Amino acid sequence: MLRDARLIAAKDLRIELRSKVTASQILPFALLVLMLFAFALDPDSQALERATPGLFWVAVLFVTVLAVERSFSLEGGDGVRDALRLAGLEPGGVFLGKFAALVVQLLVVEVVLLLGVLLLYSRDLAGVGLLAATMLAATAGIGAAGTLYGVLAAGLRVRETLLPFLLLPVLAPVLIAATRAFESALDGVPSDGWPWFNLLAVFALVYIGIGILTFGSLLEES
Amino acid sequence: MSDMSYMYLGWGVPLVTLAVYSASLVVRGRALSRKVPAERRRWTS
Amino acid sequence: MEPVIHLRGVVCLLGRFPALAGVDLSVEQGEIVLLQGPNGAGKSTLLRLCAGLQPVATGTARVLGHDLATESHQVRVRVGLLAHATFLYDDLTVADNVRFWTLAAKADLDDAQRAMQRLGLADRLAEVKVSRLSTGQRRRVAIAILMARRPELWLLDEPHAGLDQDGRDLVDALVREAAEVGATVVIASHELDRAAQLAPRHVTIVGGAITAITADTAAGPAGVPEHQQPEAVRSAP
Amino acid sequence: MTTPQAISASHPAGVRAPNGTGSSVSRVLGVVALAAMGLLVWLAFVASPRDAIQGDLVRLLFLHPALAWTAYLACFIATAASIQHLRKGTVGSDILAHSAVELGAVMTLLTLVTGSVWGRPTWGVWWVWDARLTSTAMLFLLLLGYLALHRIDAAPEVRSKRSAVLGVLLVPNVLLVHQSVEWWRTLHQDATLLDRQFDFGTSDLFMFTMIFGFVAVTLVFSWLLLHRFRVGWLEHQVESEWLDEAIEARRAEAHAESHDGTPTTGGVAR
Repeated sequence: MLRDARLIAAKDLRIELRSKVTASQILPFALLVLMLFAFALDPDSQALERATPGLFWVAVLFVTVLAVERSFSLEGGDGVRDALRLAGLEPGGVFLGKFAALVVQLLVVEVVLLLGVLLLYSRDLAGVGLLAATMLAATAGIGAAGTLYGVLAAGLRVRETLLPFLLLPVLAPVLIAATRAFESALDGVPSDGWPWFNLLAVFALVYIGIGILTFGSLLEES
Repeated sequence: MSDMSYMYLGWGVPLVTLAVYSASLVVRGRALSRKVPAERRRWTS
Repeated sequence: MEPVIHLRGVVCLLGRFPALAGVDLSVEQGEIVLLQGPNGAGKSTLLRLCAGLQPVATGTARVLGHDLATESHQVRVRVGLLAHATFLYDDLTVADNVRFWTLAAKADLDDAQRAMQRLGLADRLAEVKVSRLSTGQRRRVAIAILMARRPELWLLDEPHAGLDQDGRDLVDALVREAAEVGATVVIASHELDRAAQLAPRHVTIVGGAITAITADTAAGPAGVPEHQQPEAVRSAP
Repeated sequence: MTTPQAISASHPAGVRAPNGTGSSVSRVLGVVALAAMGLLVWLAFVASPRDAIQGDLVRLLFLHPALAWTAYLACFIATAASIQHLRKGTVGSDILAHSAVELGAVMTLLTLVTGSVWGRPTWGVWWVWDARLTSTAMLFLLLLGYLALHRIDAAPEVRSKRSAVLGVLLVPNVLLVHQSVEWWRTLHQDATLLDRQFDFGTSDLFMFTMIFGFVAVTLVFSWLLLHRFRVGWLEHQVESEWLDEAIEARRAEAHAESHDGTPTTGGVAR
């Protein structure tokens, strides 16, 4: 299973290297969202600074929807879904592979976004340990849920509208937990944030588990 | 508005909704069962 | 010995459409069979079914000794399906695609390299993105991946379509070589003159059911009764 | 080949089938549920006195928590049926899950409405970001998502399989959303505003009416679920009836074209 996961993840990342869709479209979009928030909340008031953690994670959720759609539009091409089944790949491995590639791309975007909010919204970096742990756990949860819901919507004519509707309510706990954890980290009270990290870890584990278990029947269908 | 009028609203909306929903189920069931042969709609309970 | 393909009363649905409406067919090991019939007759669906990609609605279907209803995943890894879709990632190069699909199927990379050489993909084209290729070139990549898998059952859907003269000859040679080493081949084709030279047995499918099975030793379209020839062939030059 | 029409035509009098979704058991259940609801209304509005703290507003609390309970019950049924569908692939489990979700959505909406109507005189606003209210609203959105996925235009097996995966996720999602919202709110205020403003222990009649509310609403829920399931079952039957005809039509194509073809046989009953 891990061998198949590595193969799929390497393939997805290679496609990204060759097509650079994340780098040239999704990443600039994320930065654009940061600008839009500044327009909406007057930058001279303190609103922007206070809302930084929440705005960061809302931006990440927007990016997630795009990244998930991209990830599964790859598999929508020219009978690829059939080919994956014909290759006899382990479904759990396919899930983990797609998951890993998505997480790597999201993490890259998040690091750039974090630098963006620190610079643009004039926050100081604090609580780096909690920030990094939150980012990893939250991204694992987002990636697992995104992969699972991505394949649920994949190949349907209504996928562009269905995916955000299905995915975003489910990611609400991640948004809440990651935002609170970031708040505590940036405010310099990391001890308040660790329970939120635990919640994020539970979320990620639940979704990875269910993903591995159910991906088989989702690939199986005609 | 008095507290009692909120109570009538709070009870009325659910009761009416459930009644309408029930009626719609019965009507849909009647309409559909005309299209389905009797063999396939013998309810065991 | 059990036939490689053994279908009894197979019904197969595409959404709500019964693409196969009760098919009976047996194909023995090492046979080369030509599947013919008009457009929409169910040829492609039959091949996809045999590859384990299409659920069996009713009837029994056994391929390579496995029941498709329960063990289709054991069948899939042993067949090679050349379909209308080429199963390629547009954003990857030819070499990337061949490498990925070969590893995915746990096949041998050296075999894949030899297949690419034989199909003229090893040199200039290897580093070209698949999205830049012509239809015929894409078909060649798909065939190279198929060869590397060394399937026991080849299911070829219009294998000559889109290929140049050289490519068509190559396909014929590959089919003969596969049969020589004991593989079974089913070809769905409208190019009856070419396919008939390969396949001694012709199966006609119309309206999702098999209407005729003719075993010709005198190969060629003349061996098939006129009324069974599909429209496309009769009007062909 | 025997079509279902042929079967029913050959036993016109031998089959006793109802002309709808009712049956003797469901009729009894329906009457009992209706009587229980009537009794509940009487208990809530006539028998119960005003609450010392809440006044007349307490009367809504005989209904609101019971509605919320059936909404959660529907989620558990939907998840259990979805797991069953993924394991066995039976049609009935998909219909049950879909019925439970649809009913759950109705119950969740009513929970929100009653909570909001109760909140307006209590807090002076229709909506507060109370933990329980917020997580109920999220539950409503999750259920709408399931219904949207179940409505997609795709092959029936694809639709039910994808919906089943979503159904399996329903209970974990509800728990995660609930937990996160609860913590989120406890940072700023008490977890829920509903619990602390009245006191049950004082009156046995309050206690009884409260519990009776759960019983009555659960009875109504069961009746609705039973009938919704049967409607779904009938819909499935109507949908699958085309199959025999479609195969017949497809075969006719073959027979029209072939003169000496081997006739194909095979049962095509589903």
